[in-house]
Amino acid sequence: MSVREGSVTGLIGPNGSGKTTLFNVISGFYPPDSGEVYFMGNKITGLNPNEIYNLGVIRTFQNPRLFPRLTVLENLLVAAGSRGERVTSSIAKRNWVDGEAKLVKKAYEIAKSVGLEGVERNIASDVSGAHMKLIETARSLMNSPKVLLVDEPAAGISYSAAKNLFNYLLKLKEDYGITLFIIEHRIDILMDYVDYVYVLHLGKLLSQGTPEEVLSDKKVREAYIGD
Amino acid sequence: MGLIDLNVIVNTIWIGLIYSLMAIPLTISYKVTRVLNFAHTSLITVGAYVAVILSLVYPSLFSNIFLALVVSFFAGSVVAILNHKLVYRRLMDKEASPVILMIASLGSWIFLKYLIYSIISVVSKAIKKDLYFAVPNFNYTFNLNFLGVSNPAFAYSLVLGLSLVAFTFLIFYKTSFGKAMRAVADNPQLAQISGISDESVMTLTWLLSGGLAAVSGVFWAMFSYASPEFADSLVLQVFAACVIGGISSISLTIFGGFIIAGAENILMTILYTLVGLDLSFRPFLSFLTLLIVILVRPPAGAAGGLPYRLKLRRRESKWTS
Amino acid sequence: MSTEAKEAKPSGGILPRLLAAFVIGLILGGIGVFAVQSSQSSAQLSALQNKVQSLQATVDALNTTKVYTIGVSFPLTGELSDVGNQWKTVAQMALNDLNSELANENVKVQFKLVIVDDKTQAQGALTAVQSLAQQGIKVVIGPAASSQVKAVKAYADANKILIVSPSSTSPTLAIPNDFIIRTVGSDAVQAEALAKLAFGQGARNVIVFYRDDEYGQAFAQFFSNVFTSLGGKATLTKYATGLADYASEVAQLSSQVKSIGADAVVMISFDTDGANILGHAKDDSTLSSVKWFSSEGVHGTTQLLSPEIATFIRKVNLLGTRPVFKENPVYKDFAARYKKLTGRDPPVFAANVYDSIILVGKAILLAGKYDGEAIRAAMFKVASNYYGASGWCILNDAGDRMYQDYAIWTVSSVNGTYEYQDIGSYSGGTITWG
Amino acid sequence: MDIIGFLISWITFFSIYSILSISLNLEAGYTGISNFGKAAFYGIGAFIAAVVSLLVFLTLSGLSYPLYSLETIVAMGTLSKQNPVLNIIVFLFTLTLAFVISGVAGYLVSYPTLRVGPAFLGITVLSFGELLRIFLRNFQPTGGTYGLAGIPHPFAFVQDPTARDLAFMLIALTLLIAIYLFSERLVNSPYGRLMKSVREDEVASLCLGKDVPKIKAQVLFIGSGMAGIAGALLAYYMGSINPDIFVPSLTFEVWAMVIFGGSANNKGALLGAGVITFLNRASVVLNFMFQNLPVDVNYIRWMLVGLLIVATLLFKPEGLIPEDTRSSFVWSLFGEQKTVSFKERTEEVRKRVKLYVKKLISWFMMGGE
Repeated sequence: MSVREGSVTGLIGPNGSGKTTLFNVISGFYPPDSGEVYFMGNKITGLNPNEIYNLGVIRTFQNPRLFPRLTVLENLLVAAGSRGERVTSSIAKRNWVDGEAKLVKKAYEIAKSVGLEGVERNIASDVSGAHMKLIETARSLMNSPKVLLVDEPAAGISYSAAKNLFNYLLKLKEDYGITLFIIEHRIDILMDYVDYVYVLHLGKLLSQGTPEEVLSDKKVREAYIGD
Repeated sequence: MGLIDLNVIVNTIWIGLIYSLMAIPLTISYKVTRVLNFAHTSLITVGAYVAVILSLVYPSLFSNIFLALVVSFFAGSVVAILNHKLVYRRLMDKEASPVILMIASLGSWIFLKYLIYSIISVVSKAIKKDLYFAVPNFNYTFNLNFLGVSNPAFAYSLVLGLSLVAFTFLIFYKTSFGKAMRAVADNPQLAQISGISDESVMTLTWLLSGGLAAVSGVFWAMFSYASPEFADSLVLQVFAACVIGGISSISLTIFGGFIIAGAENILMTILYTLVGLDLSFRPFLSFLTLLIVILVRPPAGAAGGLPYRLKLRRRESKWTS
Repeated sequence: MSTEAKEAKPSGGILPRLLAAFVIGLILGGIGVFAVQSSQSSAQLSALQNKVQSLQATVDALNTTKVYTIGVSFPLTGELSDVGNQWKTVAQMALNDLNSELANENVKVQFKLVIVDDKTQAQGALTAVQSLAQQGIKVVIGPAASSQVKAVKAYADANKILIVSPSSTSPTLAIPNDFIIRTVGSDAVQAEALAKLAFGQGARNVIVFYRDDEYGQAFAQFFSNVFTSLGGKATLTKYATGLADYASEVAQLSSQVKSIGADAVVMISFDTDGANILGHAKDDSTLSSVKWFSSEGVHGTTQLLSPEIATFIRKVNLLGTRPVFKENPVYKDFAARYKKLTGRDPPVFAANVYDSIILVGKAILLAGKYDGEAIRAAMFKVASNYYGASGWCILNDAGDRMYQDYAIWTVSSVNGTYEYQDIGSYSGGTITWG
Repeated sequence: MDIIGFLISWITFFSIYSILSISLNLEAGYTGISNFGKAAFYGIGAFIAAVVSLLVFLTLSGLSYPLYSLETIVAMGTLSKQNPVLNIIVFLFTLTLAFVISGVAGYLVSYPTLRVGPAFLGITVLSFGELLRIFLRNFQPTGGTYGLAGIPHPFAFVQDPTARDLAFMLIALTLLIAIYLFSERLVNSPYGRLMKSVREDEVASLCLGKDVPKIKAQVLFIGSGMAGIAGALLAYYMGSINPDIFVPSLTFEVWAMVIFGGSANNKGALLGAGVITFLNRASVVLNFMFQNLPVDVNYIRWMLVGLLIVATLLFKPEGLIPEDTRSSFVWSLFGEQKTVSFKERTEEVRKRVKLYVKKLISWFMMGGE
């Protein structure tokens, strides 16, 4: 299966169908049992997560892995990767102050736009679960990704919030030409946004196509009614 | 066996048994309470001294090993439980992190150590006996001839020690208390929900592990001697035994105890006779063994973070390059 | 509960600040005082001091009893805590004797001990000596181990604090005109005595089983030099110190005895390790069939008098040397009183501790003023004609004991109970029995 | 009593221990590396300083005694006073050398961090330290159990001992301040944020493109290097060292200092080191106050130290000065650093002090009745 550049691709399937596992494999989290992963023509199988991240393939976690004792803002900034993160340059402030200032501004903007306004200064472990999800997503946007693997961004947040989260993601796609690859349980929302869908079932590719095709596919229906 | 002397084997078994007895309670208490208990050494010392002093002061009564063992078991339990109630429990209620608990245990270790010092300095003045280097005055009524070595103290340690280990296994795997302990160890929250009272389990755990530690101290005193420092100079070996067992499995901990004892005795003998390695390298070998075990085969729970565990080989090659 | 913690937070911030303020205050205060002091010209200072001294003299004239404090740095905890605590008793004994003697001769001077624990650690010793010196103390008895003495040497020399170690025997500390005096003889002579003893007893191929520290290393080296020059063969085997038990070492020892067919074992140990080694050796057939010789380290421990070990000692006829002068009434008296007090024989170096304190006391009296240099000079004078529990204490110019006779000790049964006995002596290079 | 002497000796040890605790704080407090082998790197530094300085002095004056021998100690007594410039140069050179070599050792030791998880790193590094110590005990060229003595004090040429110690104290203090400022810079920079992220969740950090092993190795390099400097200072101050100084209990002491003061907070590390070293020394006053008690006063001293640690943790489970995430530099960029003006601070402190005094007085009243 492949994800076209600049597309919004959805990945759906009943629980335990291996959606997240697929993400784990792509993002270098697990080595694949078989097969290869290619990114823009070159093989990225078996690279370390950090290397894959720095290639621009960025994933979010289904249940957020934040840095609990850091503030929300710092959580975002860690993802950004400023110049001051090298020991040598971190000592002299002037090396990184300006870049840092920019990043902070950016962080504030992103936080605002994903709907994290006002909590930036809280300690990450103190914010609500819905906010944590948003932080997880926001964090993945900090480092101007090429491909975004979003794992259930709308889980546990209100319908409207989910709506404008997706709107924002789409806007990003338009602005920066990010390719989106989204796992989502709430198909009702998802289908309005994606232009191509893969359906996994028990680790196998069950069906694929445009939303309409997939929804009309009865194998998919069975699968969903099945569980 | 020409190379390895019989005494070496007996020592290995004896010391290994004692190491295991010292390490098991440490493992149990860590599993259940998540406290890496430095005060463990003090518990061992307390046990040893209770038995020694009693057997010296009331020889009529406490030259009987079983009595002495029982008393020091409860002495150890009391100290452990007090320590838990006064320090660990309060810290846990304040949601202190494990490392804080560890440092707190360091503090109570220092306190208890010098408390013991003070007590024995007073007592030894009173009874006009040297307690800084003391051997218990037990009378051994039976003896058994093991591999042609007949040493009543060894016989007693072997029989009693093994039965204690069995007893521990029984408690841990056959009783409801054991089940509760394991439940709490695996998942405190879940245990809480399923109606197992965290606190009572912990108290019982301290009772058990404190008692076992104390008893192991008595065994040491039977094997060698009691001094205010002996437990401190053993603690690293004991920790090593636990770590080889991944501080999680009792049977593995016992295995670790014997591994360390083997390294200190059998391996030492071999290297000494073949390479002529100095005897003063004995502690060296136990740590070397530990390092090798940890690095070559990280014990359960000791393995590194997820990415490393999954990609060990390639990572190493990267590292060396 | 967690809420409690949260509530505790705001009020908590104060403690560190208070402490910090306190510390800073101390530093500033100290620097201030220093500035003030140094700003005064030395002339004024000395003038002041003279005045003070004259005043002091007048005060003395009004016969008020003068109290000098002697510092003591002993290993009350740590590896040597066993001897350390016995030395403490010995020190108290010596102090009482000294004071009562002064009182009888109605000298209006009394002495006082301040005993500080150095944990048997080098750094601990330095801390102890520094703290004592900062309380105005000029003489310190101890520390015990040579490594500790080395650790305090630099400070003592610089600040003219006299260190009187009763037990440091390392040859690397025989340094002329420093502030370290050692009231114990170099082990060179004792090693010679032990070597001659062993050789005389018919040992030709011995294993020297010594503790791996400065004491053991030096002793073993001296021994093997002499023994080989006598025509014997000595194999050196060292064991790590500070272990909880020496069973496996003993096992190794026995296998080594077998393999090289040694006819004797020479044990250079301290007290706990030595007793432990003998305790395990008694169960070993091989080791029960060779001769045993020992240094003074294990002499005096109660374990050797326990029937099991004592019978072993009799069986292998363990003979040891220990620094004591032949037919020394002072020592006999001292030992008897110590046994009465504690119910056991005096431990290793007890006599040296006793004499160190008496010597220091007399030296302070002779010096007339409480000053490191003066006391040091006086020490040599006093020692040159003092015969104490450890015999003649004459010091050589390195500040170490010059002469030492040695007794040959063993454990033998006296009407039912086992006791330590001196069955011979070594002086002027020859052994005399009985 | 001799206040100045006390302060000089105490501040010297305070500086040495603070360097240790700050370095441990970088590793354990900020990056979450449970390094229980501090003593090893401390020892490496000390031995580097001792061996190199002795070698330099002996070779320059064409002597070839074994380093631990009596001749060396005697010879150094005179040699060290001859050439001030040489003393200083050797001192500075060995300090740098100690930093580099201990650092490299730390970097290499960071290898186990890949194999064993945080929980077991501690004992791994600890046993590495013990191996080193036992090896040194049996390695005659560096003195074995004799240890090394006669290490040339950088200011040996100064006659007045107080001045000499004062000078050394100032050096130690300067190094401490430098190291303190350095680590403050480090932890308040984005790199510090990185360290914290590794502490919080190394997997997540890895998935955010951070090379976690590299970070850990770097931190261990810095921390161990600092420990090496502390070791060198100790060697020069004591003038003699032996392997048995660097036992695990020393590491535990430093840990106690860090946690007691408040981990992930350099001020806390300073405070912890200050309080504990101060107690160890100042409590000797008790020995003078209480003669012949039934129980030896020394035991009571050490007991009190233990009690204090426990009591403080019960009173403040997060240490004396807890971590303050918001103090990071980022907040000053948008003027959002939650700083109160000096006036307010003092006002607050004054109020608190008043309160405490009131409490104290009332407590005494209760006691009086």
